[in-house]
Amino acid sequence: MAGPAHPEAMAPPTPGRTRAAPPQMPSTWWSAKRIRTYILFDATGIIYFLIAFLGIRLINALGAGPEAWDAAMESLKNPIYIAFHLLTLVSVIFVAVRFFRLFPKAQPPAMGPMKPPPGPIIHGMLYVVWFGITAFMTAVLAGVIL
Amino acid sequence: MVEKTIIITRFDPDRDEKPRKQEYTVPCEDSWKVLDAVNFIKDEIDATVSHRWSCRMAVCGSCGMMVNGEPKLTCKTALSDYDDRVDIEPLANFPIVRDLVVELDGFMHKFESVKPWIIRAKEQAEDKASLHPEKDTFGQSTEELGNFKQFSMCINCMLCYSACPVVANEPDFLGPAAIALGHRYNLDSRDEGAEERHDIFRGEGTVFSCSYANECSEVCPKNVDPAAAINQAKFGTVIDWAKGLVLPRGGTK
Amino acid sequence: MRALLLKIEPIIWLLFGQGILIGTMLLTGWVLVVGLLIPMGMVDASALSWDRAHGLATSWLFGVIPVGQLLLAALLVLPLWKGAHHVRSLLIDFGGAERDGAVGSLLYGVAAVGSVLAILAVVGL
Amino acid sequence: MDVFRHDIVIVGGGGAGLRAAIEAAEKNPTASIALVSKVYPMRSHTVSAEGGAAAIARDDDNLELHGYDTVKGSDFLGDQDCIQYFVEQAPKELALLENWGCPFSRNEDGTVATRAFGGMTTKRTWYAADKIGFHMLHALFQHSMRFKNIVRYDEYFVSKLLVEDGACRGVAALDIRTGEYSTILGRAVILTTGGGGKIFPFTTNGTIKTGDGMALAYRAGVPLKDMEFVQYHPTGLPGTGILITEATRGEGGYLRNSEGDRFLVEYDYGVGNKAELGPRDMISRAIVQEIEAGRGLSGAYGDHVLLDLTHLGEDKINSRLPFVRELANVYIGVDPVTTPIPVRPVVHYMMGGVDTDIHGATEMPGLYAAGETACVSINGANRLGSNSLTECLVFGAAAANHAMDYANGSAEGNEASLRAQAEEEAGRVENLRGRKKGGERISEIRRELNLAMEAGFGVYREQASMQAGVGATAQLRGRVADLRLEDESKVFNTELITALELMNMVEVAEVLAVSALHRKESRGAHTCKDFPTRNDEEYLYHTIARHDPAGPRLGKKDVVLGKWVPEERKY
Ligand SMILES: Cc1cc2nc3c(=O)[nH]c(=O)nc-3n(C[C@H](O)[C@H](O)[C@H](O)COP(=O)(O)OP(=O)(O)OC[C@H]3O[C@@H](n4cnc5c(N)ncnc54)[C@H](O)[C@@H]3O)c2cc1C
Ligand code: SF4
Ligand code: F3S
Ligand code: FES
Repeated sequence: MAGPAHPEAMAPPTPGRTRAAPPQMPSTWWSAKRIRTYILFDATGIIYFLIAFLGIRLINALGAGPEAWDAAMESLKNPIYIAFHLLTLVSVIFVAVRFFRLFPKAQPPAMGPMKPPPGPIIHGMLYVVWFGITAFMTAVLAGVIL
Repeated sequence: MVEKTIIITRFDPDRDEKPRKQEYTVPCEDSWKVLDAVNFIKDEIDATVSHRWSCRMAVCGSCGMMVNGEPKLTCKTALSDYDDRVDIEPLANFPIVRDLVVELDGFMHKFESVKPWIIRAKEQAEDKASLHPEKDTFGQSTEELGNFKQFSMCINCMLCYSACPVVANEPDFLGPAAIALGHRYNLDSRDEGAEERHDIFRGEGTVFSCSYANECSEVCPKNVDPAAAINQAKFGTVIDWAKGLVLPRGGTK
Repeated sequence: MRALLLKIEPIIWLLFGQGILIGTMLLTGWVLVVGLLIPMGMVDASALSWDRAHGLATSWLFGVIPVGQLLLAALLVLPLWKGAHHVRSLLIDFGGAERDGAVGSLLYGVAAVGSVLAILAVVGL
Repeated sequence: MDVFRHDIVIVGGGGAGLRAAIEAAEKNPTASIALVSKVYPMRSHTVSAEGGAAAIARDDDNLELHGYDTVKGSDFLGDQDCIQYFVEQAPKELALLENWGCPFSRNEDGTVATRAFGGMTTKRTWYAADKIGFHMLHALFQHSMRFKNIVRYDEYFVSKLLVEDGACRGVAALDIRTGEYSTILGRAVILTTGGGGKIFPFTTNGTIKTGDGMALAYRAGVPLKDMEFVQYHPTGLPGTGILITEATRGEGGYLRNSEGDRFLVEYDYGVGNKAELGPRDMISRAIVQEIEAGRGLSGAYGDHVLLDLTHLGEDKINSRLPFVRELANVYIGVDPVTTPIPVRPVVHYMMGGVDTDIHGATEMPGLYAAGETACVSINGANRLGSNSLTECLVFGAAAANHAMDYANGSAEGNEASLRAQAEEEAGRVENLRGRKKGGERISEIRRELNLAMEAGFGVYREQASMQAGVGATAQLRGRVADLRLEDESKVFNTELITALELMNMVEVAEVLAVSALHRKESRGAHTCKDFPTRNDEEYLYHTIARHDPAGPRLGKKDVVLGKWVPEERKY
């Protein structure tokens, strides 16, 4: 096994009647593909954190006037930023794909009289909405429309 | 017939400071499940190996073990799926009582704490002595049954607890099977206890501790999909919590 | 600390969930254009000149809904919560459950402060 | 040694034990009820029942019909007063189970669905797809958790009944976890330890079904009844013996021979137009005859016939028989949607058991029994499929009811003397633990026992082979005292438990053998080639077997007849 789990994991409410060996974590914790996917999914949290603060900086610049805005936009040309944004894009797509797959089954089977559509349809709808929003935002921000 | 090396985790609290591994060479039939190899060792090679099993048909839930690092129902897992070295360990994330036997009481406690029974303000059948099979049973459509049927298929094998990264680290976490069970009753059209259980779900070991690793559902031998149950339960819990903010509930049972 | 977290867990979870869902949906186009296409010169920078950018950000729908500011707020606030929550669970998965009360509060604290900053920034446009 | 005091001690946490516990807890909320089980209750073998539980539910059905079917199924050896009570209580018990959350399958209109079963006139078997036992056990177990006055002793192995002044007042139980003995005292004790199919090598039973309760009662001087009647289920998977439920035939499956014929229709096996829905004893015999006539198939695990579900279609199989599909796929590599399943008769159920009256009371004051371990008897010489889960409920409740009444009126036992008995038992078992002296291995004795039972007490029996079986079991009873055990540890010593179970199995097997040899007729599941017909003149009685150091001592008990007069059993 990979290593010790929390020493109290799955411990009985009152101490067991004989000495027990402490719980171990499964050894697949590092090797299994599924687990790596899950860890990466959680790790995208860091990226989301950073991109949000970067965005706040940009909006502050936007509020501060044209010079600040132009300087901020200029700074984004730095290869480090570009690399970070590439990473962010990959993360966002990865989050979307994994989350959209897991989302349908987390829908309650019925909320009062309402019943959500079947899983595959929700799954498809999520993609449609995502593509739609992305296409629209891209077009607007890139100055193609509006 | 092939010879395989079966490695078994041994731990005897009277003798061993901590678990150790022991290897056995076992002549295995092609049709064997992993459990058959352990039973062979117990019967023919080393009678001191301790493990739990009973039904050998994947329904009693006692024979869960780690096989090459993954939680498996050993009576359902073909030995031929593995190479000639098979590492069999007690279920991960549980205290080890002895050899392949783990401590169940922590699980039973969580299981019981979700109130896994039909909660009603008033019982359906008033007079038990003269119950009538049609009048006094609840009507339930196949669709209503379908809402919770999947979550009622849990055999309490606890593989999901061995797979869940949160269980490994958060002792309070109610865990997949227990929450799925509570949620199964919440979804049952005969039950009226959802609010009560949602309060439990928000307490220690809350449903929100689940980070949707989905490992529980991946390893579940009965396709219960506890990850679905937990994440549905989150919705229900949030809704009841919000309702509670708007109209404070006086004196819940 | 932990007890407080337990109390507010439903709100956090709601914000977090929307962070994944709405956050992801809004971020994709944003990152694509603002972070990649314009800096790499594939889209002309004039598309987001200050005038146009400010105009878009402060546009109104039907004269009553500040749609630009609302979208920006969502885009900035929600990912913070997704970030905080996921980093917290990542830390727990790496054995940090003991310190979860403090670490969790800290992470959510940062997210909360970030949210306030974001809203101030958006409102200040 | 720990001494625990309760009002009622229930040994066994299967369907019967849990139902008894709930009944007792409801009847007297101030009483304390101990539920002692050698496995956690949800592991009990009730969990494996697939097909359903019988009780009238439809308009075209009535008590009369269910009663008659059961009496006829029992080959007129069932007690008719008990059967009458059983069919009356059955609908109520199943309705209660529904109220407690069991997810029964439903009809269009939302009422509980019923299916056809062997030997039943109409559809009266309530089901939950093909996992009724699982759902019933879990519903009962979960429901039992709401009663705070039920105290569970999980993984405690009961090895002795504590008897004082001829009355049962508790049990001595080995805590498997610690290896220490406890004395669990109660004013009444209910045995619900299930059957003992494990004395046979090829059985649908799980490894925990070792006849413990029967052996406990028998050693304490309480007689066993009708032990010669062992049910062979017609359709088990060759090799493992895993059950393929009768519901497959209830839903319309066919049995076919190597020529593809539905032999139950082609040839006359006495089941007439019921064909696949005939009673189990007759269909098992038909299969054996087909195989002997050379129309069976042979495979890695011996001869078999085929259970054909292919015409039912995937949808029906998935909705009604999903577990069967899973089992066939995993354990024999066959998908029933496209390929017929190989099956052969397999030991399934023991009609006999601890002799009780209609209330579940045994001859010994304070000792009750219910479920498969008891013989009330409603099953007589052959049980109808789906009657036994209902029996667990009906007589589990009845036994608890009467035990509670008895307990209320009885004094507490003398703690010191009962504890002394338990200490003596603890000493005996302590001597056994890690006992390196003897020469006999557990697995060896078990193998010999299994072989002897299979050779002597199959679907068809013969005087000569039964005689050999009697000799073999008697000899094994001697040898089992000379077991050699390796494991000296206290904590979770499963070898020790297996040894205690083996001793119980040998004891039960011997009673079975002696009872079978003595019944010189063919009735229900007991088919003796030397005496091929039923003989009501001489053998219309229950066989009673009492413990004696020299071997079981047999006696008779009258069958309670009533409105249904024994007639030739033809379908
Ligand atoms: C595969 C299969 C399918 C079946 N299908 C059907 C069906 O469809 N319909 C039907 O009506 N019947 C069916 N039956 C029969 C029915 O399931 C059983 O007769 C019934 O479940 C027996 O229940 P029980 O409570 O008597 O015993 P069990 O469920 O066997 O429980 C015995 C309990 O006693 C405990 N115990 C045993 N010995 C000891 C000891 N020494 N100390 C402490 N505790 C002990 C065990 O731990 C267990 O909890 C089926 C049986 C099998 C094997
Ligand atoms: S949810 Fe699945 S894995 Fe978890 S205990 Fe139940 S059956 Fe086992
Ligand atoms: S694996 Fe654990 S984190 Fe949640 S989805 Fe399953 S309980
Ligand atoms: S032995 Fe029962 S589930 Fe494996």
